[in-house]
Amino acid sequence: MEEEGIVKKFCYMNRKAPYGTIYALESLEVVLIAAAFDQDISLVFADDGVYQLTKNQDTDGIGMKNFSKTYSALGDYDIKKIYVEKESLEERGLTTDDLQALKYEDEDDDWAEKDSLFVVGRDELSKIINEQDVVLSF
Amino acid sequence: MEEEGIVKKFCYMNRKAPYGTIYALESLEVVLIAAAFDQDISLVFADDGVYQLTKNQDTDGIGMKNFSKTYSALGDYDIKKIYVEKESLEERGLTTDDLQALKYEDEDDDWAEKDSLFVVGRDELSKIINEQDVVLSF
Amino acid sequence: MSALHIVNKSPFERNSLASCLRLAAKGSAVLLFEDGVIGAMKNTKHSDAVANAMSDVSFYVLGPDIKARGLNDGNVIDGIKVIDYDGFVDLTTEHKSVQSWL
Amino acid sequence: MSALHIVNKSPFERNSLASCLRLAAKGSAVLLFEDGVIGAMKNTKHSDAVANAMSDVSFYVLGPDIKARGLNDGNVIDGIKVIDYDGFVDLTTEHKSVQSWL
Amino acid sequence: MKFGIVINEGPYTHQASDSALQFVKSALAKGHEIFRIFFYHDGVNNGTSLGVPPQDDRNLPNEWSELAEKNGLDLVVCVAAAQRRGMLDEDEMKRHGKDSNNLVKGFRISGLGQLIEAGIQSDRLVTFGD
Amino acid sequence: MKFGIVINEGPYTHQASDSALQFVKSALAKGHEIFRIFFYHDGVNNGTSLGVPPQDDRNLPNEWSELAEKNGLDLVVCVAAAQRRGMLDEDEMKRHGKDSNNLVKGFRISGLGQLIEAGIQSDRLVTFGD
Repeated sequence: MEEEGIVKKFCYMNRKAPYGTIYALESLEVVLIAAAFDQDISLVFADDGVYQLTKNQDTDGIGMKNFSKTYSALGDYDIKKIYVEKESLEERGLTTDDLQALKYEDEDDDWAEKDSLFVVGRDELSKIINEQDVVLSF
Repeated sequence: MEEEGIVKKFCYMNRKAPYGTIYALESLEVVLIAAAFDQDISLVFADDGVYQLTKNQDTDGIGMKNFSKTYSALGDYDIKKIYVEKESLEERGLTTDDLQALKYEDEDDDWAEKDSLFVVGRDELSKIINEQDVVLSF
Repeated sequence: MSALHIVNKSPFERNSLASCLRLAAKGSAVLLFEDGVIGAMKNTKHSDAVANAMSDVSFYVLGPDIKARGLNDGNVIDGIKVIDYDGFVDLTTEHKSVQSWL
Repeated sequence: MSALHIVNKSPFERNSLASCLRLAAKGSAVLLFEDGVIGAMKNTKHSDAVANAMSDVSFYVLGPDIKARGLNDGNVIDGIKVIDYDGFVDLTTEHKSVQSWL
Repeated sequence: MKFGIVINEGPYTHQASDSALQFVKSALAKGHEIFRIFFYHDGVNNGTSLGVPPQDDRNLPNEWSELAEKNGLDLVVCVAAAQRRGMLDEDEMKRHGKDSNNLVKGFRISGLGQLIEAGIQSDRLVTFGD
Repeated sequence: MKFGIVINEGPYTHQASDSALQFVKSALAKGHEIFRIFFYHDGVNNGTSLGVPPQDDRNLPNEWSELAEKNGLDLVVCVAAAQRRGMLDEDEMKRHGKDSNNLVKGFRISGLGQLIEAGIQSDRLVTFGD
């Protein structure tokens, strides 16, 4: 079906910390639905959005649902372009060790497990954003 | 009645520009109601809140109600302590000439018209805020 | 065609204008509207940052939002074009995509 | 008794922590909670500003909000006390008033 | 040109709904097509039938409703966001065993797929929010 | 000690209502009195009876309602804010000629004077918002 329809580059831009607002959760929800539409999907985590991907989130003390495990399911939905801004991490004293490892299985390479999370510098991220057809902000 | 009841120092802290959010309008509404409660009322305008007091607001182009004339009615409600942070004005390139002149009539001085708007420096404002019993944030 | 970035918050209150200017590609356009018009004003703490960014991106500001806040077009930084809602619509058609910095 | 100031936004996103620190009287207390806990973290762009303010005000941070965001108490700037909701309630009783920086 | 519009905030508290309304009116006046207006997050509250704003103020849900009727606009309220926030049409009311509904005429409730479709089908997607 | 609580944001979108709930539970457990909880601005949406959040998620309006019933809390929804945003109880529904109401049990609608009174009567007023 894909070749018959329109395929656009969709970018989901995540710039807010999780739990303080609902946007991180609602972004995840729409991305899982978007995965069924055969579009070219990228996720971007910049500014405080990088905190969405931290390991070991524990929401027991605040009475809210912990949705952080869902990020590791993105690979199963064939979402494999997840960009994290390098400078946003640095300004927050974070490294990739603080983030979940996100993977997908490459069907064109005997289902080898590959990284889907890419730490990119400001200039590269700027280029990626500029190539998008549709940017949804969360 | 006043001497029989509790009189607290109430401060209405306004830190946001008008129209982008409803807080400026809702702050005005509550202040007019609060005036009936015989409490010691101060209004503070700091950060982008100083834009609430600009002259010549004209909302025709955005389809919203212009409520800026109401500020000049505050004097009639015996609200006569209106503080604007000097540094917030300066950082925005504004002077008191850009703001409405707010006055009240002093019943203890033969109804002489007096200023109710005071431009105060950071240190003085800090003291004023610290003396309050109740601070409501808008 | 380049992208249009739209910013609706004051640079005094939020980081959205700064983030936009950091990530907007050279040659793109930025529209300041709602409380974002504060970023288009002369003689503020943020005016220099905006003026400096004009070498990379072109700025527009929504006139009706300026007037609502008691500001006037004369206070807009030189080189920023004041437009109305019709101009806003035209801007979106003249750029390949529209990104909101919320 | 001094005042308690409560800040629920990240210093990266909003100006509320900066405004609070600018206007909080010497000797008052500041509680960082919700996304505000980001302001209590070591090694960020804002850590120095917070650490420097500790000579004038005392800082507290809400532990449950730290944990929710995958951060841990070990990353909290030295001298900031980690408390829970019970501690939050106690703080409000120990100060003469509570101001929210929204 | 074909526009998709996304509104992330409810009426009154933020300017988002007002700005979107002005934008849509201008776009229509210029002869553009509005493919869909998608009400997302707190934006679902723009669909309320129960608002009673002050008489000298605008009634945003009604303005959307009337603009939609006059121009055949497709006003879609995100079902997931609406369920969290208590916006129900008659069908949803029955399905969830509630005894009231509060969606004003001209709005319909549907899924997030409608947002993706708006992104695919529209030449430009413009989002208004906080 | 006697607390007044102000909640400026609706359920789910911002953490305000959650934080307030945790704070109030702690205060009650410590034996403090909650003089009143005032729902202001978008906070009025915490009073909706029509919410249907996902089954694995919390139901904030119900949590407030139940906490109020158990502890005799006074939950007041600001009438001016509620009218703008479409929150009505039965009286308001009739008064404005609407055919639905959406205020959950345990909340009541009243004026801004109730906020001022909470400021006067409470030892501490604590505001949760955006």
